[in-house]
Amino acid sequence: MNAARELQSVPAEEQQPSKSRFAFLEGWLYLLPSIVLFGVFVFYPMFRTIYLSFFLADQIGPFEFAGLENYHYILSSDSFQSSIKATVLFVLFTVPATIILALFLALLTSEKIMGIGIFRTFFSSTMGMSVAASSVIWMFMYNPSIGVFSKVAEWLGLPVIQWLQNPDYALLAVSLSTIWMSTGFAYLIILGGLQNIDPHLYENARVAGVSYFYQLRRITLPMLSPTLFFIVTVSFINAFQTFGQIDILTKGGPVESTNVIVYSIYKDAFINNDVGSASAQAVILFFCVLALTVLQFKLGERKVHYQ
Amino acid sequence: MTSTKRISLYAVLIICTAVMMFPIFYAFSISFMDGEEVLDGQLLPSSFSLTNYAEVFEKVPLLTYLINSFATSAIVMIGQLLVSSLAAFAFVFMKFKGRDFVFFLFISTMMIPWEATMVPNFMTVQSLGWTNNYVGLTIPFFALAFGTFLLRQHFKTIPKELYEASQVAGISRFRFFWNVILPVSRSSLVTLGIYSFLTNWNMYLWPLLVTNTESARTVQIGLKQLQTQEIASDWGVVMAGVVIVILPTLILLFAGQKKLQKGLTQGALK
Amino acid sequence: SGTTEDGKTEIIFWHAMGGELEASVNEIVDNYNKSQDKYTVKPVYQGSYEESLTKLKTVAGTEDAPAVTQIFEAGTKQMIDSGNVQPVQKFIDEENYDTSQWEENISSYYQVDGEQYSMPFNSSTPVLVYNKDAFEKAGLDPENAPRTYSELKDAAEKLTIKEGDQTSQYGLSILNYGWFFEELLATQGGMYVDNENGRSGEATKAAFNDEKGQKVFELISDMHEAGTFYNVGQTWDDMRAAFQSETITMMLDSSAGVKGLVDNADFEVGVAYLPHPDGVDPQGVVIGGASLWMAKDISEKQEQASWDFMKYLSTPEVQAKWHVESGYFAINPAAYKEDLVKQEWEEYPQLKVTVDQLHDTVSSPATQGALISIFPEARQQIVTGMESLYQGTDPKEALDKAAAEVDTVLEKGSRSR
Amino acid sequence: MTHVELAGLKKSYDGKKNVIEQVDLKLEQGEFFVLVGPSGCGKSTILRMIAGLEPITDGSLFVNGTRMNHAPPNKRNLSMVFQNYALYPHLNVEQNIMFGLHTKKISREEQQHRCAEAAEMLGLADYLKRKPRELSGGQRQRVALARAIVTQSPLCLMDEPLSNLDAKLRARMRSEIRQIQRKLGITMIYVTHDQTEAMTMADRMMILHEGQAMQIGKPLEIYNHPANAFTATFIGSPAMNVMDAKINPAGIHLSPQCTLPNPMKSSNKEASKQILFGIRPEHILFSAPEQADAVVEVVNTEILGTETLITFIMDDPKKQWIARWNGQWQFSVGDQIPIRFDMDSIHLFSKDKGRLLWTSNEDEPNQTAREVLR
Amino acid sequence: MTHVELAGLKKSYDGKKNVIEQVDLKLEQGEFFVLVGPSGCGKSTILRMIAGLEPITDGSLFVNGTRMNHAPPNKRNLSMVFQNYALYPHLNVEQNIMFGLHTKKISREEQQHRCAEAAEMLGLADYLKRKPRELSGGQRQRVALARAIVTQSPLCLMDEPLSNLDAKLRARMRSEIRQIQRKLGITMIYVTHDQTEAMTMADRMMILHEGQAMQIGKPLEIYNHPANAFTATFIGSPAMNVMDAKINPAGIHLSPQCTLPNPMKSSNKEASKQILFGIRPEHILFSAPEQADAVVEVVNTEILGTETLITFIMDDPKKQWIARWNGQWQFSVGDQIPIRFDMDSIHLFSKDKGRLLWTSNEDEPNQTAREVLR
Ligand SMILES: Nc1ncnc2c1ncn2[C@@H]1O[C@H](COP(=O)(O)OP(=O)(O)OP(=O)(O)O)[C@@H](O)[C@H]1O
Ligand SMILES: Nc1ncnc2c1ncn2[C@@H]1O[C@H](COP(=O)(O)OP(=O)(O)OP(=O)(O)O)[C@@H](O)[C@H]1O
Ligand SMILES: [Mg+2]
Ligand SMILES: [Mg+2]
Repeated sequence: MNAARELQSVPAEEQQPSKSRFAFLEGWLYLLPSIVLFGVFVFYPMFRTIYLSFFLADQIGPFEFAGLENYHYILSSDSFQSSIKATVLFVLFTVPATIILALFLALLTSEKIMGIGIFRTFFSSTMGMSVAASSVIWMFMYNPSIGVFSKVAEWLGLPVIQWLQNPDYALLAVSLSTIWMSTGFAYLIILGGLQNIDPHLYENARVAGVSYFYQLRRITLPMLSPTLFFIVTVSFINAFQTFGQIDILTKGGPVESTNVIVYSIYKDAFINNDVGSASAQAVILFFCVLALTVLQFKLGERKVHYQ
Repeated sequence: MTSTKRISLYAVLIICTAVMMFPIFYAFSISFMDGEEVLDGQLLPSSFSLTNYAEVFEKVPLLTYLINSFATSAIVMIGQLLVSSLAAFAFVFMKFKGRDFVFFLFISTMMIPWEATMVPNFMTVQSLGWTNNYVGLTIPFFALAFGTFLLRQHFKTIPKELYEASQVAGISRFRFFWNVILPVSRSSLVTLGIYSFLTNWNMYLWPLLVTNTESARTVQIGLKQLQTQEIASDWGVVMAGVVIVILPTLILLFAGQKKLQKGLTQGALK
Repeated sequence: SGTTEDGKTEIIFWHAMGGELEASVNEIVDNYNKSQDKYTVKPVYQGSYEESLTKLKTVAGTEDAPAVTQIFEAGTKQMIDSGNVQPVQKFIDEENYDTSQWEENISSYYQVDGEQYSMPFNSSTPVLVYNKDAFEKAGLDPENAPRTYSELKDAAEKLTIKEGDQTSQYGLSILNYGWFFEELLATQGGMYVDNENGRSGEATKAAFNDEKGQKVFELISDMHEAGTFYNVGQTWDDMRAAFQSETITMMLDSSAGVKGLVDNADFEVGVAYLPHPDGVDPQGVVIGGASLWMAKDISEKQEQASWDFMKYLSTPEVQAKWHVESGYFAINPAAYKEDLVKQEWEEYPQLKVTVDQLHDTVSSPATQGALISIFPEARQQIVTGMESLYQGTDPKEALDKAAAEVDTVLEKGSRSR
Repeated sequence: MTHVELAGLKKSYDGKKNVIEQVDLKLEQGEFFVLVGPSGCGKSTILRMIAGLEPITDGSLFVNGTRMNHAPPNKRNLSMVFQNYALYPHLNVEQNIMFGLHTKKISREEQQHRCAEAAEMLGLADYLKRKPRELSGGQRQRVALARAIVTQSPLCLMDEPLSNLDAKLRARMRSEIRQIQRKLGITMIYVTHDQTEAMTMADRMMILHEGQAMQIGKPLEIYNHPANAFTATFIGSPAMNVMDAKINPAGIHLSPQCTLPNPMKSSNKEASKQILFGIRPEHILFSAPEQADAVVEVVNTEILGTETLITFIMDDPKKQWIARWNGQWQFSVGDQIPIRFDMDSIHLFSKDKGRLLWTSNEDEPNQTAREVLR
Repeated sequence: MTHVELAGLKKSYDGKKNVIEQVDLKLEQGEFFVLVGPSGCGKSTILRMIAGLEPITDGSLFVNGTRMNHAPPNKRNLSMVFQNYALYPHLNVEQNIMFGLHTKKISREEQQHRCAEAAEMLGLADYLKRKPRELSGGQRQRVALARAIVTQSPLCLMDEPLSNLDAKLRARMRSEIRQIQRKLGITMIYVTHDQTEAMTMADRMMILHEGQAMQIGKPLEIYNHPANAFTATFIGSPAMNVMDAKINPAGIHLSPQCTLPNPMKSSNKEASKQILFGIRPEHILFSAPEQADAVVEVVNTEILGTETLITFIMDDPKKQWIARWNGQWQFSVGDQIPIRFDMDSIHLFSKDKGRLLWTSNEDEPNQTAREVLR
């Protein structure tokens, strides 16, 4: 019987240890391209950054060992403290707002009605806007003399606010433009997540006649949790690393109110030529974000429902 | 859905559209204005003159830049999709020692400020002789922790029965990856593809560093090239540049709308 | 870079001129390439001043390094210290090139210990720009702009229009940009840093927080408090937009921007000298802008090509064209005698004022400008100081704080190579 | 009172082929209605249309006299057990069961109480805190069932709710469902593939075939008077033997060797004609050789415990007949055995449409008790 | 030749409670082995462990004599029908069926051929280009079945592969599966809840209860000689009546009115003792009043068509007995009817463990043909 013959050829793990070792290696094989590229373009520079943070250094390299001086200097400087404050505030302003807005839009457009496709395109279109281009537009809109905000304020008889010149508002203004810029992508991700939910799950809810919000709370959000977890994590990390719009809109000012850490790193590395200090800040930022992310994975992912 | 509900839904949608699209509309509008109109703070141009656009094309070789941007973005997109999906697959469907650690290592790369790695990377690329061509503009971006993470999240929602069925059928892992995982993850792949395309399209500092010739440069450099530092920028021209830079991506989004929708909905499991 | 197919020596020229200026630069380079058959210059835009400087530092000494690079004035000390530059003095000496044809007040900025390091290219100075129509309306003499701080305050008072607590028109604006502070300091003969502005030795301490510096900060602070000063932030274009839209009537601007302002304004634009505190003899201005630097370790032929190109740039014809098209000064005053310039000045008499101010400048370490490698950071500190004035910080306190920061950075910088 | 009415209901998924062709049906309040039919005939589709989950292509759906074609599912006040369960993977069993109960405006205690009761009845009490993926197939199905039961909606749709349960549990569930349905006066539409369920639970049933109702009626009526060959073979397991035969006044010719008397007295006594001859397996009897209608060849025997299924052929090896005899019988393949047809229980169908031509037992099932020997 | 062997197999999902407790089993090459048991008893778990989808907590799995506890599924060369189908949502029916065939190193034509053949057999030929979500439940199940069949792997695991099919189709499938299995000599492990499937298809079967094998043997053996009360009630539908009774030398006391003779001659003739009395519904006979063992009260009648189930009580209204009689009987609730127990077919079990104490029919099923009257 041919079935019987086939049986004999079944390889068993005990007989062929090489096969099982291959199974082990296989996992690494899939990771190889990533690992090599990360190694060269991320980890190597990171180790270099850590190394440089213990030196006085410029773009070309270190020139004097400084021990912890860079750290000491940074941690004791007012400007770094205001950077931390600006960064934290910026994250708090942008992340929740972006996600809630994107979720709201995604829920609105998850209904299957006529012409919904065009709205979906509209809402995702801000992701097609480069930071540079968007910032230029927003800078224009914020302009107190000719921008649309002041025109509207004038028209409404409200005081004209110098959005970007007033330290009380600058961070808010930058956050607002950031929310706008990042909503498109968050929207698209969340919409994708929504579409992925098994429609059968809703069938029972429809028959049961539960309210929209109950359905949202009990089915949609839990089933969306992997997506939400992703977008929250990524938004956090991105918010910590925001740079482009600050460079164009405020250059960290006024009075350092928008001088987020990454911008400060950029300034030290590219303008002030103080790579040692920039590296030290980068290292601090790295570990702060890492700690937060670990925390998020530990606390957050437990609540995430995968299949 | 009742018709009142439908009408109010459309109303909300239209309001949201108006708010979300206003800045883009504004940029378009300004791109048709001349200097004086811009400084008057008008909302609409008095006439639709294309002189600003003509000027943009005169000033910088934007066509070359557009082609370069397009090519590098496409290459990076494909590279990222491949590399990230392979890695994400390993993280979800394979058990091996050190898996979680490596995953976290990957995630941690997202936290490294790009500003800190740029110069060393430039030196690496330079020593590899990759400057001034697509290799230097693309390869360093092939590995993407973000993409790996995104796909991992999606792969994790794929019913494990599919994996089991393939395992029993004796299908190799790679084939399962290629013939099952990738097709059912279309929605995430589409999303990631758009993301990587646009991110690369919008890159400025890196292309500026690794290219020295116009023939290898990308549109964002062109956009910057339109702005001056000490003397007054011509806002109409700058906005025309902005429009030219975002137009291809917007067109891509609009044209790909159908495909995108399909990709998003077809990913639906079960 | 190297040799082209037809045997010409090719050199790369990095610059940071975007927009209209890039077109001018390209045209000039083109003309140069056509004017002779030994050398070819290839201009490459490299982003902003900061970006191109960063990039230059990373490629310095390698194949990718350009022969000629345009570097902004604040990068001068960094360039000298980097050791990767070939001072042009070498060629001046070799050829006995007559530098007296250059505008002394410009070239002196790039001279250290009597050695000419780089070749000035695009230079500008600040001027007071004002709205003549508004002056008239406010009952001021449009042909007689304020010169002293008290005149300035007076005029601003009159120019300010308030409706309730809404101000629709302000007197003065100064961009939050360190350069303007430096200028207002220099015109009083004040020093930015010690050791004669760093020109007689390494600068070790900030000097700008003396009385002279305080006067500048006090001016801003007082006027802001009086409601006649408008904070325009730190973007040039924002300031100009405010001026064009008549939100402000007087401002300090770069001489290079004057022409654009005149073109876009639907009112008469006046240009005047930089104001100074009462009872002070104005010393003139420090130039800003950028100069061209030659790289070390390039082939003899490329050195020659670079030098030849630089010489070409300083001819009166080229300078005339450059002045007219860009608004930057001609480094060769002979250019002002060219017809092209004369015609332009007829059309834009304001331009002459900017040149006159430069000519009237008394050359001294103060007006030569400070020579420090940490200039960018020092400017940021000043900006922060200026911004804090609008929050009601005491001028002296703000200035001292900036000075203290600069001292720290100077100290740290002194340990660099 | 008519509770649910389907009038000319049609459904097409692709706009071309009708999956449901014209179904007309009136359900009384409190009726237990069973829907049976071959796999893919459109049973689930009908339920989904009634529930409002699938748009109705044509025709009308009335609930309590109101046209409900476009009412959203939640306005229809019904509960449903889905064929694929549709459990919420992220909720535990208890949460799954109670999902949506709050909309019924009943107190929290009552909810808890109903949930506990249903869980108890379905043997899920130990699993209340489990997630669906930690349950066995049958347990999942029971959760789906519990979810429908607790709502106590006046209309309940069940799509093969017991298919993954063992016989013992299924028997218990049958009677429990029937009891609850009776107690609460629920109108039930119940899809099943199980003959026993169909026969024992239904007040009335419908046999669906390719989207068309083949017969609607009481289970026994259908069993005894199948309207056509399809119904005849579909109801009853093993299925009725339906074979080609020739009929003429002399008799019914099943094979060259086997001719039965022609029972039809009245009409149709013309010339020889092709018909379909139908007889249920239990009506083919083992016979004393002298009384035998035929001696047949055994092809297969399957002993089910209580009874034995004997597959045999007469002449044509392609035509396999099945007989079902009580007790355990063992024959070898090839054995020749004498059989007899119970002429009181034969059915004759037309050859073309399968329409019923003749059957003997017009009367109601035997009222008198007869002893059954073993 | 032993093909698959489970030695002391154990499984625990949570590391605490064993879901499978010590299963020992040897399967011969080409054997058709059926696994039955109540919902949630661990059937799917056993299949999944054999397939390598679930780690084995303890014990060993041998295939062809090699320990395979840790071999990956694709190295085990088997096919499987999953209880929840596990179809690929993005592939159409044809692609689903052929998915993985390439690994078997067979030509493209052969693949096509097998696919067409299987589709034909399962009535899927019209649906080859459909996606799973456009199929009915039964059609999906058939795709899953087809996918397993085409591989022709030497070991095949099927988890309730016919549960969603109608009786007619199911009957056909039964014989088709059995034929293919015989033809190719496939070793089959088959989970089902259907009594007919279990009885007719199995070479041997195992009854599983809470993770423990209650009995392993040939179907008839188990039917006739259930090792314990659990098996007795589990096999046979409707289930065997198992009731408390008191036994003493004088007889078996079922109720105050009903005493049967004590058939046990040998041992256990001591004093009065509690036991379990078991009799299958078909062995409770309708009796002439004078021969009756008891007169009982009818609680319910269910007419299944061929036969009727009569639920009755003797004394204690909680103890409901079921009798099953051929034909269609109609009684009203409360009717008093005389019944008789077929004493050759009773089973006696111990009260505590349910162990079989005594049964009469030790012999093989009747070899002689007996006529069965209607
Ligand atoms: N992933 C799991 N985690 C925890 N418990 C589980 C898991 N899967 C199954 N179980 C439990 O193990 C027991 C056996 O499950 P299994 O699926 O083997 O049952 P089954 O015999 O196939 O039942 P059914 O006939 O209902 O499919 C059940 O009580 C079930 O609740
Ligand atoms: N979404 C769909 N798109 C297209 N055809 C469909 C869809 N759903 C079902 N069908 C087809 O409609 C017919 C009826 O399907 P339905 O699910 O109602 O069958 P069913 O009677 O419930 O069968 P089963 O007993 O197998 O569950 C089937 O032939 C099926 O292939
Ligand atoms: Mg169905
Ligand atoms: Mg199971």
